[in-house]
Amino acid sequence: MKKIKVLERILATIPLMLGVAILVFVFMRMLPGDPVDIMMGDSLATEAEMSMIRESMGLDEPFGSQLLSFLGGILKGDLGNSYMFNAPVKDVILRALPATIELALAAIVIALLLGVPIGILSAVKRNSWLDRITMGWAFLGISMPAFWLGLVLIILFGVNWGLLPTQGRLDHFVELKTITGIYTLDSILTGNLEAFKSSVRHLLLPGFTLGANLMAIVARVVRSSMIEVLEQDYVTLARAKGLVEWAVVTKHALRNALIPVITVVGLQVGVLLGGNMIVEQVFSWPGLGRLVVDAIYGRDYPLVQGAVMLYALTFVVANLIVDILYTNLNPKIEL
Amino acid sequence: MRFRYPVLLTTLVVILMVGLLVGGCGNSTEQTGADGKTLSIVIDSIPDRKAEADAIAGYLREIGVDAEVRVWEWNTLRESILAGERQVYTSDWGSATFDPYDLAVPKLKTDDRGNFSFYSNSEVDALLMQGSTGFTEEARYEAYVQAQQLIHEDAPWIFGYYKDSIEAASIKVQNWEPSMDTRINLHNVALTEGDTIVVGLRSDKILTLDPANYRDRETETVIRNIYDGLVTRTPDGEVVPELAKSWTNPEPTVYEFVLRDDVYFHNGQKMTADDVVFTFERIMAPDGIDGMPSPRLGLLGPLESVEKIDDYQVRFTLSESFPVFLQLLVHTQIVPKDYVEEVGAKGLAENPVGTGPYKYVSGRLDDQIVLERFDGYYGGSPDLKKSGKEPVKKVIFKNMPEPSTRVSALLAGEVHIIQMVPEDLAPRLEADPRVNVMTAEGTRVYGLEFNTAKEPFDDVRVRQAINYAVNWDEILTELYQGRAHRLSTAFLPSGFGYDPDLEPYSYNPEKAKELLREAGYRVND
Amino acid sequence: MTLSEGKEILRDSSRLWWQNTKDFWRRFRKHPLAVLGLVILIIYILMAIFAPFIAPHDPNKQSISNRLLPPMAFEGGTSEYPLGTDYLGRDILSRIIYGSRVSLLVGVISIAISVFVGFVLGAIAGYYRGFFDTVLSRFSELLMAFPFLIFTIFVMAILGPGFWNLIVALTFKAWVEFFRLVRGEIMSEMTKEYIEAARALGRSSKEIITLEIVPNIFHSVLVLATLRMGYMIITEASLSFLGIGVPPRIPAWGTMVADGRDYILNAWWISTLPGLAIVILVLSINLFGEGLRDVLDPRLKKD
Amino acid sequence: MLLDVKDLRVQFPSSRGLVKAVNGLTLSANKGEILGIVGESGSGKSMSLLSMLRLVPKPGEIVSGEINFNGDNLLKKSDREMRMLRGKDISMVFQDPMTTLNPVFPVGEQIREALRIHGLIKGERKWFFSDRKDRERERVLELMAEVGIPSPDLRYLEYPHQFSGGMQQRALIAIALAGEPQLLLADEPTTALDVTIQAQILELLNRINEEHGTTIILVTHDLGVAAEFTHRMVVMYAGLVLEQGPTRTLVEEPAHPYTQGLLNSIPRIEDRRKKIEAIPGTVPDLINMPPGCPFHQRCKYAKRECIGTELEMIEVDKGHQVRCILYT
Repeated sequence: MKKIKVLERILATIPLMLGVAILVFVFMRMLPGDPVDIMMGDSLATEAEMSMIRESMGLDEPFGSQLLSFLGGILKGDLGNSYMFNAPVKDVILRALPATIELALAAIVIALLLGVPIGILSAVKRNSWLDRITMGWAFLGISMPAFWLGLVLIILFGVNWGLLPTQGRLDHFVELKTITGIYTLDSILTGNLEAFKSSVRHLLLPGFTLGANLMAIVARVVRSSMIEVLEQDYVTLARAKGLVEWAVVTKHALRNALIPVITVVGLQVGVLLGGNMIVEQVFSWPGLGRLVVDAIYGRDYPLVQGAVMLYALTFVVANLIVDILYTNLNPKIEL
Repeated sequence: MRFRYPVLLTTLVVILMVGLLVGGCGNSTEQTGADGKTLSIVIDSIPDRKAEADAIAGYLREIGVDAEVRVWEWNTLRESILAGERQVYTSDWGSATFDPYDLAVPKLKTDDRGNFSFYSNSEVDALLMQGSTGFTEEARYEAYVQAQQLIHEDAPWIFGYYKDSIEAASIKVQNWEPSMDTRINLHNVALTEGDTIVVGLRSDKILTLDPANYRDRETETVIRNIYDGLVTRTPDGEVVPELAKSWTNPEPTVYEFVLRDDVYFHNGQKMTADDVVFTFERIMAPDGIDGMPSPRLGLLGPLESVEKIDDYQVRFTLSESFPVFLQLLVHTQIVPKDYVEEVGAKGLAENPVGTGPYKYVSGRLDDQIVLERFDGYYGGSPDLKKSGKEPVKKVIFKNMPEPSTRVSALLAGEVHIIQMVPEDLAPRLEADPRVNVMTAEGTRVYGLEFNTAKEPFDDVRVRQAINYAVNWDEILTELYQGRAHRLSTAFLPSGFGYDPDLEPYSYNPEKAKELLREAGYRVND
Repeated sequence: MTLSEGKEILRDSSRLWWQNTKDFWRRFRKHPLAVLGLVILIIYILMAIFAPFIAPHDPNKQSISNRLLPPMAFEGGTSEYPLGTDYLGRDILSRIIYGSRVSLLVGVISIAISVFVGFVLGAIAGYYRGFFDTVLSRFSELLMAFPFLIFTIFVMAILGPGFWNLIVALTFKAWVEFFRLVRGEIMSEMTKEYIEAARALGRSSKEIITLEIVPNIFHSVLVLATLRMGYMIITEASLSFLGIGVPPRIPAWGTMVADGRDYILNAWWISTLPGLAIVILVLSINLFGEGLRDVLDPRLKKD
Repeated sequence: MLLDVKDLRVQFPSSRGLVKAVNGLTLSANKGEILGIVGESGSGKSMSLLSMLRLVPKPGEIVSGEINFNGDNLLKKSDREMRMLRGKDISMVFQDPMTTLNPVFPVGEQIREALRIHGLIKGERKWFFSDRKDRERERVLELMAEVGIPSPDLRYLEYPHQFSGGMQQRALIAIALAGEPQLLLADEPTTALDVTIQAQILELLNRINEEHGTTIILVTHDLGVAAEFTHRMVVMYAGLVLEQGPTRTLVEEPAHPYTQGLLNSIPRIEDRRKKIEAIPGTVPDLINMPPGCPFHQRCKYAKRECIGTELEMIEVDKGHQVRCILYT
């Protein structure tokens, strides 16, 4: 029975994605400024040449047919050519996507690695000084704009103490054969320890900046759900069984407490994707986020459409994964 | 629901506050216009010169001009300028030949390729022509001086300044100094520690590695370390032999070069006169670069033909006498004939083969280019100072457009040489013992060009008024720490034909207001 | 559900209002942090309203000769520019004071509009259901699929920089959250007995919504509004940081942080201080919102 | 004597003052006996049980008194020693089975965990695998059968929400039995269940007591249940024992007025004519407890002396004590 429900959910995303595609398409057409002019920036193309190019890109066709060709293209997986790079949008995005994925994953890992233990600690030691400090920090976490935190970290770690790299993904003197494009993964696959060390060091500051907000939210949610769970009868039963306290907390309590955390993290994925545009800008991280901002400026219709579609898709898929995770973590609920 | 009323109370307070705020901040922005119309302009600037544009806008606001600054990415701005849509915009132009031929002439002659201000004055055009092709030095100098006088009167630009080009290198780097044309020449550079030298360039991407298919200083830096040319230039701008052993100038329009016979390309092939002839014909042919014309044609001046005398002698014939030809020749690098005919321009660009000290290893144009020392290098030009040390094994050119990134990378030791250090950061580097900061007199003219074809800057009084309104001395001392120097027009002191007695526009707000009132605009009294 | 009980429920909600406020204040006082948040918020509001009188200098006045001065506490700083000057010699303290106007206005107005739109549509969709509800819910789901920042950048790129364009960009997405909250709340309130009591007393559905349901769910909306206001302010600052928020002439904290970006090596204060102003404001709003949540809605109470 | 509790006091600091949940409890349980602790809700019954396992929830704490189990005082034991005891020598069954089983773990696994913690089942080494896990599984299936869970192998991997209330209680009892405890504390095990299931559970506990000789302390507010299943009974009120003795004597001739009141408020099948009287008033506030008899405001025979004088337990006849001024 569960399988059909999952299928239904997946099918439900198709109309949603269609809606997103149309909305993006309409939005792009409303952008002032003609892409061909901007694209031809370099050479002094004559008016005739301009219109010839406009035809080749199908920009002069009526709005409706452009939309249809666009939607048709998506089904075939062809998102058209980017004006700025005059290469297929698919390739441009695929080249920039791994950097964004790596940053987003780093942020999630950092957020969970720091947020969950802090949440547990402050729940177990409720109203102690530790609890007040962590919750104070968590409060600060959700009140700090990412770009400011990024700059402050650059000033502290990069400029003053020179401890951590603040720009780009890898040190110059390091070569890395890329397979997936996710440098930390590639360096492990190719056994290149130095590249691994360098890519991790480059991930720390941007990862922490992007993850700080999520970490604060995770800490608060874990804390409040842990407090609720620790008062449940089954925790007293676990203690009555003779389990040592940390086993009670990590095994019995945590498993139940994490369920709401999953939904929170799932919802935050969208914020994370949006947020990384700012972080990528501040840390000049060559990812999709920065690409989208430049593409919107350069009126690069297909590239923006492709990228935003991808963001929306990951957002919807993330929600789907959250639902599936939610069910098998919490047996009571059928999908 | 027990707290309905305090909740409604708070929303009431919120609405009241909003009203006050909107009211409060509302009145501080509009200016009430009295008699005559207010001159309102938009100053367009590239990111690097935003501070300067903001400062200028500040001065203009002080005399009553409603000035606004808008920051653009250069390509997008350039396209909009050429379409005649803009009013006044930052612009800069470099000269490679220390002669107005590739600076004042293209920027101010009617409809020339660099004339973004649409400035057109037939008398000035005639004088410029006389300047660049006159027979005797005195006649050319006299013509240029008169041209400067007229240009100064017409004020097609807000005349600006030229900057010392500040470059910084780690103390580990030896036998290198910045050259006036800002090309970084690593032919004889050495390192006290380590065998890889990393250079931080100010560009965000290298255009190409084909020496005949680009016009950009940073790309030229990379190319001139991969390919050598017949002649090269010492850091202070003097032309010296490189692939050519010597040359004679039998007639004003003929140059004959004797080539070195011990030069090899990176693919082991020997360099002969055929390669030299092929290199120049490739540039001159309309379809030389895979069917497209080469953008470097302009850098050959009035060259008509290149013939091979024998395996190691070549004759260049020009259509008219052209004293600047040797300076131009520095900017053409020799390519291997057979290799290019085999792989075409695209193949050359992807896997370059030249005669230079470093051969291409790998790289991405928008990231970094990695080069390696070419063992079979003939040793380069005898007139360049040798380091006497073991040459560097590997060179990496990395694009670092953000000035603060370049500086912090140098301080962190990730980079050895960086280009274009911003004036604000220079003191910080000078204070650091691990770094040497060196300056060379810049060969680039900076200013802001008016769109003289369109209202309001078609009126010369308004243009002059704006020139009087800007306090350049304060900008140059404060924003550029005195490392930039005023120019009266578009002529460089290091170039030929500069008139030292022509005073630049002084800072005179009263005169500016007077001129604006004359032109019918309202000013602050 | 006898008639008398019905009447009793209706009468209960009209207790004397000042008694009501005193009760609210007594409970609110028990949260020191929330009170601190409120105090800071009021300081910001006063700062914004009386900016022309408080600010020592005109925020846009440039004095190139005093550029890049560090704050007073650091050597090289002067008391004339307590928090130092930026790359054009403008006084950072005055710009921060004027900048509070933009942030507060954007925060308050965008939330006010979002709440209003979200409320009306949510109420209609929640109460009347049917075709109208499905259309709106599908549309809100569609909007939810866009990450917030990308969506606002999109709209700003279309409308171009400008204060009211910014408000439109922010509200275009923000109302969705309030729509879903109000719709959800109304649906759950509908099942409660007091609705039948009101209907039994002959109240029309319009009256039921405005007099009965709205006050009850107003609490949770107000709590969400305060918490989302902080987010709005951060988003506005982010857009200004990217250079597509408020036009450069109006001093805004986001643009100030962006201005300082090229000078983080030798003038760290240009970016850090305005950013700090944002953090303190958003922190105070969140603290106030948290306190509000504890007092108004024990249901939402986290420990 | 298996368990001997002396003058146990448990207190909770709260915003309104110090709540004296257990106010000087003294009771003892002999081996193989089923001892009933009876009293209205809020009389400190459950808290007494929890303090025997030293599981008093924060911020409460055991202020004074002794809990001697097999001769040694549990309060003196270290945390580690206490843990060795819990679930092995003393185990507990809780009131609301629906919330006491962990919803995210299969029931069988939760029972196996009880075995696992104390390493009760030893497994031989087969190459490098130990078959301990399988043996534990078999033992769990036996336990499930013993407590009356039908087709245990099918239900081993099912989740708590797939079990009925009664079944969940049986699973909890299986968990308690896993360590073959000497003492089983049952905190109102049947209150949350409907009557028919209630009888089955009590029948099960009785069988365990007889077959394994496990001493059981049954806490309940239902005097009828206590009367039918326990051997001895203790009546608690406001954290204090008012009367204790063999169940038979307490039911037939209750000494303390409070016990009489409790008995009169139970409908009896035999004498249908007798009117049920409820005890007037409510349980006193545990914060400002006047010394003397806590029941005096609601007691019919209350005298002035009842307040103020600390009363001791007086032996009325063999094994039957009462704390009331009437008998001094």
